[in-house]
Amino acid sequence: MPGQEVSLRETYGKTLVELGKENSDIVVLDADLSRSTMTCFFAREFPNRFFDCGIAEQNMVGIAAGLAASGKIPFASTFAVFVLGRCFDQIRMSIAQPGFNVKLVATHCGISVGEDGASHQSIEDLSLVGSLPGFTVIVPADAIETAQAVRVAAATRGPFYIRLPRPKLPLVYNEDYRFNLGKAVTMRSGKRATIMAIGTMVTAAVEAANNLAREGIDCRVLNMPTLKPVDEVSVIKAATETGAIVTAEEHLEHGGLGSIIARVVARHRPVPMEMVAIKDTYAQSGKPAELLQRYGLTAKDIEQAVREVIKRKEW
Amino acid sequence: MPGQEVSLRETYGKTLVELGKENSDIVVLDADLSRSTMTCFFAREFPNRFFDCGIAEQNMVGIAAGLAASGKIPFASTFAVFVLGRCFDQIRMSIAQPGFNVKLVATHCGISVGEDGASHQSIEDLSLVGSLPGFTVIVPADAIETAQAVRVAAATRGPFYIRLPRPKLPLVYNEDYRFNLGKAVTMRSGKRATIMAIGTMVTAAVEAANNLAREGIDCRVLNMPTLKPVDEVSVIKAATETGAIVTAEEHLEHGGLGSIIARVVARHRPVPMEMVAIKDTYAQSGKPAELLQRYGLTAKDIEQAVREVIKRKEW
Amino acid sequence: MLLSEMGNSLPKASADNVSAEAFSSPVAETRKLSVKEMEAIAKRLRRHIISMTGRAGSGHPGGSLSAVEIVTALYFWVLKHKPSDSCWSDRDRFILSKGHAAPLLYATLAECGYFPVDELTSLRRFNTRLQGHTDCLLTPGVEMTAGTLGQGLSFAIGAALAGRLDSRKYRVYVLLGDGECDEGQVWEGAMAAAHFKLDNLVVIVDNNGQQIDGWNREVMNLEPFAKKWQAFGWRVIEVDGHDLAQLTQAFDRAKLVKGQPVAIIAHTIKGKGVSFMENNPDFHGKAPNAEEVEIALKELE
Amino acid sequence: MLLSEMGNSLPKASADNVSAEAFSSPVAETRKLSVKEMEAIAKRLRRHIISMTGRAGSGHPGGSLSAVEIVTALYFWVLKHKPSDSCWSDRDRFILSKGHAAPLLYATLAECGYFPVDELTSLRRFNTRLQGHTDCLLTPGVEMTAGTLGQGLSFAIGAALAGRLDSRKYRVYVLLGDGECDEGQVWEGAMAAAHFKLDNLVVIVDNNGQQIDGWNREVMNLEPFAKKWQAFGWRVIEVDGHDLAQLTQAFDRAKLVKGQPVAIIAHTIKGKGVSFMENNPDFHGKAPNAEEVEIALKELE
Ligand SMILES: Cc1ncc(C[n+]2csc(CCOP(=O)(O)OP(=O)(O)O)c2C)c(N)n1
Ligand SMILES: Cc1ncc(C[n+]2csc(CCOP(=O)(O)OP(=O)(O)O)c2C)c(N)n1
Ligand SMILES: [Mg+2]
Ligand SMILES: [Mg+2]
Repeated sequence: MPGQEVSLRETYGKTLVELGKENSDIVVLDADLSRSTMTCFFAREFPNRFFDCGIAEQNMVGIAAGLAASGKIPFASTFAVFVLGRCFDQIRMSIAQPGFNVKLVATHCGISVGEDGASHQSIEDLSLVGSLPGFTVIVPADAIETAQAVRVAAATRGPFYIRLPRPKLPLVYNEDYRFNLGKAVTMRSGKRATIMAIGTMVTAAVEAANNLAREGIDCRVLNMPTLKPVDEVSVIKAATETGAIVTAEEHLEHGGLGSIIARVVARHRPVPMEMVAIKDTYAQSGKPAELLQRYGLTAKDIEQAVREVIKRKEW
Repeated sequence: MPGQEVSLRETYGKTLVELGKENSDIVVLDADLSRSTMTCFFAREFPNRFFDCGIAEQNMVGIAAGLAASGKIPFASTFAVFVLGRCFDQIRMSIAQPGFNVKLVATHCGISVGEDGASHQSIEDLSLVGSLPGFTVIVPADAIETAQAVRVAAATRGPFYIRLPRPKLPLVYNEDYRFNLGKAVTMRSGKRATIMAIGTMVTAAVEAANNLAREGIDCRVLNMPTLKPVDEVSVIKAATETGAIVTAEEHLEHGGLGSIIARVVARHRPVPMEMVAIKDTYAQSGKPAELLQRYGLTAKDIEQAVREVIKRKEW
Repeated sequence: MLLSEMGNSLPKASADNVSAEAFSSPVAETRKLSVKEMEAIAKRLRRHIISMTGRAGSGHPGGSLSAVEIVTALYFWVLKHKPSDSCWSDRDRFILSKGHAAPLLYATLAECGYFPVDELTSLRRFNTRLQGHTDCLLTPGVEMTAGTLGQGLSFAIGAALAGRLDSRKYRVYVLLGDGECDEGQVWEGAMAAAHFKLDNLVVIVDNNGQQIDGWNREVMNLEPFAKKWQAFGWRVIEVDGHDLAQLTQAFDRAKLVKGQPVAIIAHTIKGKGVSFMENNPDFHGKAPNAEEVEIALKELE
Repeated sequence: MLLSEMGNSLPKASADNVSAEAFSSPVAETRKLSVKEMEAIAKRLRRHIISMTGRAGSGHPGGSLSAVEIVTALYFWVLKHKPSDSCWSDRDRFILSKGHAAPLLYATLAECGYFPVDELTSLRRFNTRLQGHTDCLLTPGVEMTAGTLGQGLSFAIGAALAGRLDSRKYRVYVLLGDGECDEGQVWEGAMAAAHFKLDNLVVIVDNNGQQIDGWNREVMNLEPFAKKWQAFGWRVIEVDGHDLAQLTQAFDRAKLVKGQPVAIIAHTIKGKGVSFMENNPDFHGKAPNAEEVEIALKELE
């Protein structure tokens, strides 16, 4: 039921178990964080097909590549901050360049990790994974989308990156939602501007649009679960039809959703944009809500960005 | 003398020796590539202040951080592909977050590395280093700019990344050129569009503008040696005054110059853009010229992009 | 008075704060306490760890408790340092590579007088100087920003090389987790430190036998662990990591080793000192709840 | 006929190409040649390496020449493989972790019949299937895309685990450079392979004593090298890496080891077989010029 808070990583863990039953080629790897990434469910069910690599993420990534090269479908998980950042070269050489069928599922993304602080807050992983030709990148907005994205990744050849948060998120979809790889999802229609959001920011985007509607500003809201390849058609359509775009993401401005959309519109349909994202800084310890507020990632910030961008549209 | 071909890495190596004489706090690190990065000159002159870390780039980066924490000014070098990609997490934690005074100077950037092939072609380093808050990023266009950039890096507190190519490049500046941190350099004035280029692409940009001028299309050409922090004032001015922008870089479209400029214009002055960059793919072995042509990084490609962007400007 | 006993009001520095005794003069360097005195401090540090993480509602008690004696011996026997001048150039460096043991380091630094003991209550709070993992820009006395494992030894090599270059007499101590030694970067550092013959560098491994997913030997076997360090060119000393006399002796012996670095493998118990935390992987990264805090503090009286 | 003798015209496959003899049947698996036959092949491989890199004008002759006998023993004695079906599921895997020795691997694969020997002339050319560093998508018989060092062992562990899961009998062989063993990822892999008890995995280290900046012992000392592998849980066999009889024996012995992986430390000479390349770090990553090619080929007659 929309609104209900459900853990995306728990959903990931459970979906892995289902997949494991359906397909004996599914194998799972972790790097000493299986009770946090929730791969522990799979480990319990299929101990022979689960490989804990210890605190050696680079080795884990290489092992996953070797398993894929021999026909397995490896899912490898750890915190987001230890996947791309710790293993970029290994992923580049052992997975991206040969195009191996490895699924990297990273949990604990963004600053909503909270009290662990800056070391554990992955605010750059989308920029890094976007620099890997051939990777498909998915940022689910809720547990229902997560389950389906994980299934699509398992069923689609090639390297995938799926980004999940630590906290539970409210459902934004019903059970009958169908995730469509490569397609934006219209969460709300509107004409004055488009808000494009991913992951943890989708709920805030919808909330912002509802608030703005009360002010008489009707915004389109797009969830962009497939960050790469991005749905250029929907982006160009939004630029053309609404003339202004606000992006919202729990990531640095550099290299994330905002950067990708800016590139698309600059090449196809230049319109004013605002980016709700982490400015060029590291964050700190605190409660997720405190941090989201301090670093400008709330519905209020999106609303303010929409008001700004609309001003520039008229100018 | 402009046009003369000079090695940027040799210039780097020689400048290090000069700096070493002027300041005994300068120390240099390498990872078994000192004869290619040209840190070997420094090693010969100051063996006590040179640390070859063997083929262990992550350890090198951490050692550099520890040296900086005790007051040294470390320059650490290896091929571009082994700096950011191999050590992103180490650079993030040990250098960027604490803001240590480490200078990473990477050689053999881009596809002009040539015959070694995709494994050795760093086409994503700018995207990665751009994801490190606090880093200053410089991409010199010739040997003269290199020497000065290296000196500025040594004299300016904080983490720097300097990106150098393997091949010699023609000088674009005279000896009296003064590199100005954070400032774009106007290589040519013009009104119909602006070409912004970095590094190896600056000469091609100037050549393209000269060719276009013969067709009656007068373009502004900006060299953008400081990629971060980018010179927003010059970018906005160019967007406002010329109404169209073409970027040119030896890097993936994602996360490099084009992405950064697209973000600036989307937020401040939306204009049509074209990006001359490597599309979402890895390259291959070949002569640098063959590869630059195959992957669309020649003066001709810039000219074509300008013609395209001007059409969209009128549309 | 202990944090947990303070309720919500911020108390003044406690009277039995060691800093005053141990570092009364701003130019004091090493104060060698007796084993008995150190045992008292160790108990106080344990109480801090429980109170801080309990109050924060998150954090890493297990790997903080296992290293209490190691860090006590360092700060109250081994290190030359000046709490009043945390940037003193000739200070011995202590680098906490396993950055999740931040509560232990913060408690120790506070007890030394680097900052008020009261401040420990701010652990992991928004805008605190005491981040969830160590941050050298924010906390006086913290040498290295850490939290992603495997990086401390490399950093320490840099500090040791700088000391040698400048002919300074300081020594560099790094605390690693045993699970952390799964990371290849640790072995890159191990090889390099021996190659550079860094006899001003000491690694201490908090060999508590556990990482997050369970026992090392089940998750990723490290044995024969001492042989690994020896084969990488290190002098190895093994001790009971909860025995302060053995620890101080080991540190003294380490000073006599010339031409190679020393690894002290300290056999410890994760969660040491609190019955229900000992060898319990659940308390690696989970804070005790109010009731557990109470029981634990009672055990640590 | 050798590449260098071909001028610019592309010749047909040479008559003395081994592939025909050694793998006449498409279902042939292992053809165990005699030491004498293998010595002849080794010489031919050396000539290919010189000609290919000479013609390409770049590449890595030194570390290709040092591993010639190792790779010869593998492809002409040890490996079960089918040149006509490079994706055969039960093939033994050979993983070249030191990807810069691509010329050696290409020459070997061509001699086995994976692709025409003529194609060796295309090394490092634009649009070639023979990239400067190995690319498993382009070259038949190449298992792994490599070039940035330190990654092959991890990949090999994955292949070995997959084999065990599927109860396949294939074995996995990885060739590492000695300098490459500076990389921490190698030791992550070493620890994991022993932990997983992978007795279907064999590492061969081309222990030629050199990396790019000079001798290992000066740049980054690896010794005591065998002890390192032993301490990481491996059975170690040391051999003269240019002695085919010792090599084949070592591989046979490796097959008998149960419950742990085997590391064969092959003592070799970088640039082996060409007087002016032997132990000369200049020829690590520099191709011989026309004159040097001529002299070298004469030495290798
Ligand atoms: C590079 C990296 N990978 C994973 C983690 C997550 N993590 C934090 S603590 C820990 C276990 C550490 O075990 P050990 O080093 O033995 O520490 P201790 O037992 O002393 O707490 C892990 C996996 C991390 N912080 N850094
Ligand atoms: C990660 C990485 N760092 C650096 C290099 C550059 N490099 C290529 S070969 C080489 C030396 C390798 O030495 P070794 O492993 O001993 O190889 P061999 O002597 O057999 O050629 C280096 C440093 C690389 N390819 N990958
Ligand atoms: Mg432990
Ligand atoms: Mg070697």
